[in-house]
Amino acid sequence: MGYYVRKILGFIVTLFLVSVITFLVFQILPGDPALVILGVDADPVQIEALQRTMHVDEPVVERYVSWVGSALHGNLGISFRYQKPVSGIIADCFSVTALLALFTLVLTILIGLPIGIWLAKHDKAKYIVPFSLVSQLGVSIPSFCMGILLISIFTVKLRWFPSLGFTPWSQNPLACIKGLFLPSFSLSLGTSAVLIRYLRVSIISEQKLDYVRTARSKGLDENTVLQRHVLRNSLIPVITIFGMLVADVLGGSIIIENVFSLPGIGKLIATSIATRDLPLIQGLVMYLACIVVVCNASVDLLYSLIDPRIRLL
Amino acid sequence: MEKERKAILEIEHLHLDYRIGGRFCHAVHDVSLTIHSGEILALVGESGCGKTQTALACMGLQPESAHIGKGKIYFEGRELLSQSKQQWNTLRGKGISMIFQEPMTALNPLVKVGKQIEENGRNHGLGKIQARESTLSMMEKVGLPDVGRLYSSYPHQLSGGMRQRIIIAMALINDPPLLIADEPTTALDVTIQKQIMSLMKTLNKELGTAIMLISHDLGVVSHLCDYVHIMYAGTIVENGPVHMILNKPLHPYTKGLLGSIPSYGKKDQRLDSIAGIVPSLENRPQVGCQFYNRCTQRMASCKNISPHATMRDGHMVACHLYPEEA
Amino acid sequence: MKRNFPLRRYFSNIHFAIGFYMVMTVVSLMILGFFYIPYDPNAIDIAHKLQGATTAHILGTDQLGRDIFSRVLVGTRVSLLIGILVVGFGVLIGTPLGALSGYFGGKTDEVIMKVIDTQMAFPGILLALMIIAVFGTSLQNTVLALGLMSIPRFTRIARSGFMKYRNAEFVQASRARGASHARILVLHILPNIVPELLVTASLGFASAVMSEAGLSYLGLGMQPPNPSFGKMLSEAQNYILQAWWYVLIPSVAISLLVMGFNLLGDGLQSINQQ
Amino acid sequence: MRQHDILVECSQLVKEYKGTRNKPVRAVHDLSFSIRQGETFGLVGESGCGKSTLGQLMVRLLEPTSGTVRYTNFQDGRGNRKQEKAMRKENQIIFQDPYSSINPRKRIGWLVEEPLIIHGIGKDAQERKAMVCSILKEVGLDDSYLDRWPRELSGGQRQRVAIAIALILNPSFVVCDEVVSALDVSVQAQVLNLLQELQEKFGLTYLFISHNLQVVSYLSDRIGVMYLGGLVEMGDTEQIYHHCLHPYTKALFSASVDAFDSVKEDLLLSGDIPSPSRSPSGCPFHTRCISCMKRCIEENPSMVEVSPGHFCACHLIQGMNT
Repeated sequence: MGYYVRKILGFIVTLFLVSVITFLVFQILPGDPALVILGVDADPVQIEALQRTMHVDEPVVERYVSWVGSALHGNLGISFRYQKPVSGIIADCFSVTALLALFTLVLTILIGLPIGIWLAKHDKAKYIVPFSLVSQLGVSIPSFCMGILLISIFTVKLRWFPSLGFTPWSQNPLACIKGLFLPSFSLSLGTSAVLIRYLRVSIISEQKLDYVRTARSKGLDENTVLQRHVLRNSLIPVITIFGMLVADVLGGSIIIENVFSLPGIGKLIATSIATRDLPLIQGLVMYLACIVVVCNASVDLLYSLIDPRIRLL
Repeated sequence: MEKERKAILEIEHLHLDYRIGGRFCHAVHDVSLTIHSGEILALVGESGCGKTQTALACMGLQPESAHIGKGKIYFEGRELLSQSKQQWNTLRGKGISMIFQEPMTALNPLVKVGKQIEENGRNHGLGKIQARESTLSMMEKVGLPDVGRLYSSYPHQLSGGMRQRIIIAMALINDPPLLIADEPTTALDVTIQKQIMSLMKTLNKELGTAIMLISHDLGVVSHLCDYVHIMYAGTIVENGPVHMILNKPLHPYTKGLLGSIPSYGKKDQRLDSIAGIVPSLENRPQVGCQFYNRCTQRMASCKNISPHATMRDGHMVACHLYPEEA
Repeated sequence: MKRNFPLRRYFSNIHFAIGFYMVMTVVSLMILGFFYIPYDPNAIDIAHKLQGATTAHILGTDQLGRDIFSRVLVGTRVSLLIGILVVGFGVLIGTPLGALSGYFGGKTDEVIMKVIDTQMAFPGILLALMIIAVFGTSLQNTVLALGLMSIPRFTRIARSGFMKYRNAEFVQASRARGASHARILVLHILPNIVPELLVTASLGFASAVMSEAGLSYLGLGMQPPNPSFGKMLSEAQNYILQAWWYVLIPSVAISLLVMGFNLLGDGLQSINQQ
Repeated sequence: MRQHDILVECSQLVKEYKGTRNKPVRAVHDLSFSIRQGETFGLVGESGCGKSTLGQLMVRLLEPTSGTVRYTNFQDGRGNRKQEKAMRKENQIIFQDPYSSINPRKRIGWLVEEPLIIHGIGKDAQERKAMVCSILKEVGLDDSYLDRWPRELSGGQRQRVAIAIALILNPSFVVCDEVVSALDVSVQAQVLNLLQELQEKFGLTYLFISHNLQVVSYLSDRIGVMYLGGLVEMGDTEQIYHHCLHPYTKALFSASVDAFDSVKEDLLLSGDIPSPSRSPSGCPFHTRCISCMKRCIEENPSMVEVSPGHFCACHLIQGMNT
């Protein structure tokens, strides 16, 4: 039981630190924050009003406590630009990013899992060397470059996919999938290359372990050894990688949404930075970071459910 | 007296090579040995002398990079090296079982130990209930307490000695005529080592399983085995009944090996060690005696002519000091 | 013979060799740029905008008629400079933190690792975006933001290395011999993890270049008119219907650098493991 | 017989580690013994008995939780840098694994010279190099090893280098922690011979730690047998070998098969060694002891001198005496 208590405590501490960092970064604005936000030529009345809403005169700790307190109640402040609650704006955009991330992860598994297993089974230089160079391409071509290249080929030249924009799932699922395919594909190239690499290494190193030799000495054939023993054990470290991939996908979506003009969180971040809409940025950052922390915590949990060794440690 | 016994495993002139830098380097060179039913035979040597490679070849588990050049292995009269993958699979675990050195890593950490024993039975045709029953009875036979509970525990919950017992139970569940044990006690503490050794001796008597024991420890061998083969750099240099080898060693390497073992009896004496180390695969001579470079009694003929095994005083030795008698 | 041997070992690794040539291609473009640039990279010539490759403009011109080749030559400087500064930042701060964390363990380790782990909660370039949102866009802020982002990877590698060797027998033995902590840290353990740090630096370089391109693609990196690959890409995207090849040029440049350093890192890693 | 001056003395030494859930784990438990000048004291025991921890306590690599380690020929080094350095010069430790006991990223010459630099010995590089060469010669390696890397050496050669590094400071006390356990028999014999030669030549005192009773009884003048953090029996090798009293020592002798002896008494211990974190009540050995009594479960026996220099901690013995 101690394991879970420690994990939960760690989870809470991480969330706390995330909120402190997010809060503090926005406190070290050079100069008068209200002036910075509204610009030097702003109306003095406006500046004063803003200063009041930002509580600049209170001590930092108090401001932090009240900020976290209202954040816990779902209140992340008011966006300067939209003059609407930040949480509402985020909620509107989140479905796009969530769908994009989900699509990307599904594609990653569909591409990564079979190739990784196949490569581990055929561990020969003539397969590995060309593949590892191709996978390097997947990792190294930034997803936004890949996205633009895909647009120029499939949208501009071949006209297979609609041009930019997003159709909500509720309106037309097929159009939604079509619209999200290119962005999630360009994201999943990198992530599946990472998945394949880890999976391959994990399977190969697992195959070298003594217990696999024991399994062979029982007279099990290669496929049974692979399925019943190797694969299950080598997927465990891959779970951790998958947790990291979720963060990667969310991070990548920030840029890719701008490439494909998807009205998600990433697009929102970019526009809000351009307009210096600080409460909105703060809320978005906090929101994304919390998702990542929650994902990592669930990966830990999953890990402990699958691996009997962990609970005792 | 030994003629009455049936030969179970016969290795004839086995050669096993690795390709290093375009050259074939032998890990096992012209090894021949026979194991009779119910016998415990030991293969003794320092690390890198090819004893594990020989054993793996009998199981068809040698690394993919290994190349078996010449030689035949017969198991109950059937030639093994030419058989198909499928035939190997039916043989392993039922005809010949093998246990390995590291009990800590030889079990799948994510599968209950009972299931791992059972798997070997199921794989060789036992039904579900039957397999479970014989798993439990086998676990009792190897001296495990509270088998019902142990059946569903995971390897990390057991001590090294218990794991080695589990592995032995797994190897013997199909009642194989031959068990190959590769350093089964090396990784264990001495008092636990003693437990496992006496267990193996009991099982050998009760079940009649022949055992091929691979060890570097002549002490272990002397108390467990009937017959010993001493290996050096891929060749068998001397073999014979264990008391003969220990009391009247003939080959200079065997003498050196025995002289190197420290004991209370040798207190305040220098140990008669052998100079140098076992040569690595690349540095082994193609012809001549493998022990030439470290031998204190070497002669000119040792360098160029490989010695043949000759019978002396009731055991075989491959050394030019003991020429073939006409 | 003695000098020749290590190099042959490196170049017989296909990843290292390809990566090396890729990086050298970009570096030699940069060096060329110091001596010879065909046109002023910021000179506007609307009459010749969006031209394909010609003998006058070997990579064509952009939407304002600027010579793309000249802009690429200058753009390499920015990418490489940012890469070097960011990796330097990460190594100089991350390694000592990791060393302390791994070597001394205990509470020090817990605190440092908690902060480092927290940083991992900000996915991708989010942390950098946050810093730029607050401090504004400039070269220094880009380096600061990406540098902060690159600290964790160095801390982790250094930590696991120092942890691995903290209780190694040779370290224990030299401690018993009276060697000071500083001596053990610097002379005994550090040389053992330099190879891994080199791998990390190479991979970190690749990711710094990639992130910088991402930032400037979003318009939050180097400010116009200074040429940078990310910015070129976002400009090119607007003219994708008229000049599809234009997007290729910055894409290839970024990918070449990123892949070059990734391959170098991979190659070094497998050489280390031999 | 050698001199009987005491060189190192431990009294009531306790070392506890923090285990899981902050429960203290006793690695070494209330140990008192002393090592005489010029002797080889052998320490045997199975894994987890605390013998390595004891070795590290003896050279002050670990600080004891309570109790003291006292050296007779130099000052206790605690709190005083100069004295601590002197202590570090006099005490050396050599470890088991020849592959991790020397730094793989430094040349042999550098490694052997380093202790001299730490302690400021030798006027210049030239003098230090001469010292390095001479100690390498003592351990059977020549000058050509100076510029070689550890990876080019075999296990036995590395162990020789490790010995050279330990001996270059001309120490008086050397802890050998399983130094030959990872080596093949023939190489093991070479290293054992070397250790004996060096002891005679430099008048060294060894604490020789091993799980191998044969090696220990071959090499040692006196033997201590450890079980779960405490000494159970201690005495001259002859006394232990011929007249051991503690059931554990007997079992250990019976288990460590010797190729030349026939087994004296076939004693098979049942059960496993308990983990140090769950140390049994009373006598730590009672869970496996064949002659366990009620008293053994309740009360931990103390060391009793059964004959001059021969100590044993067992209620059976104490029963006989009273």
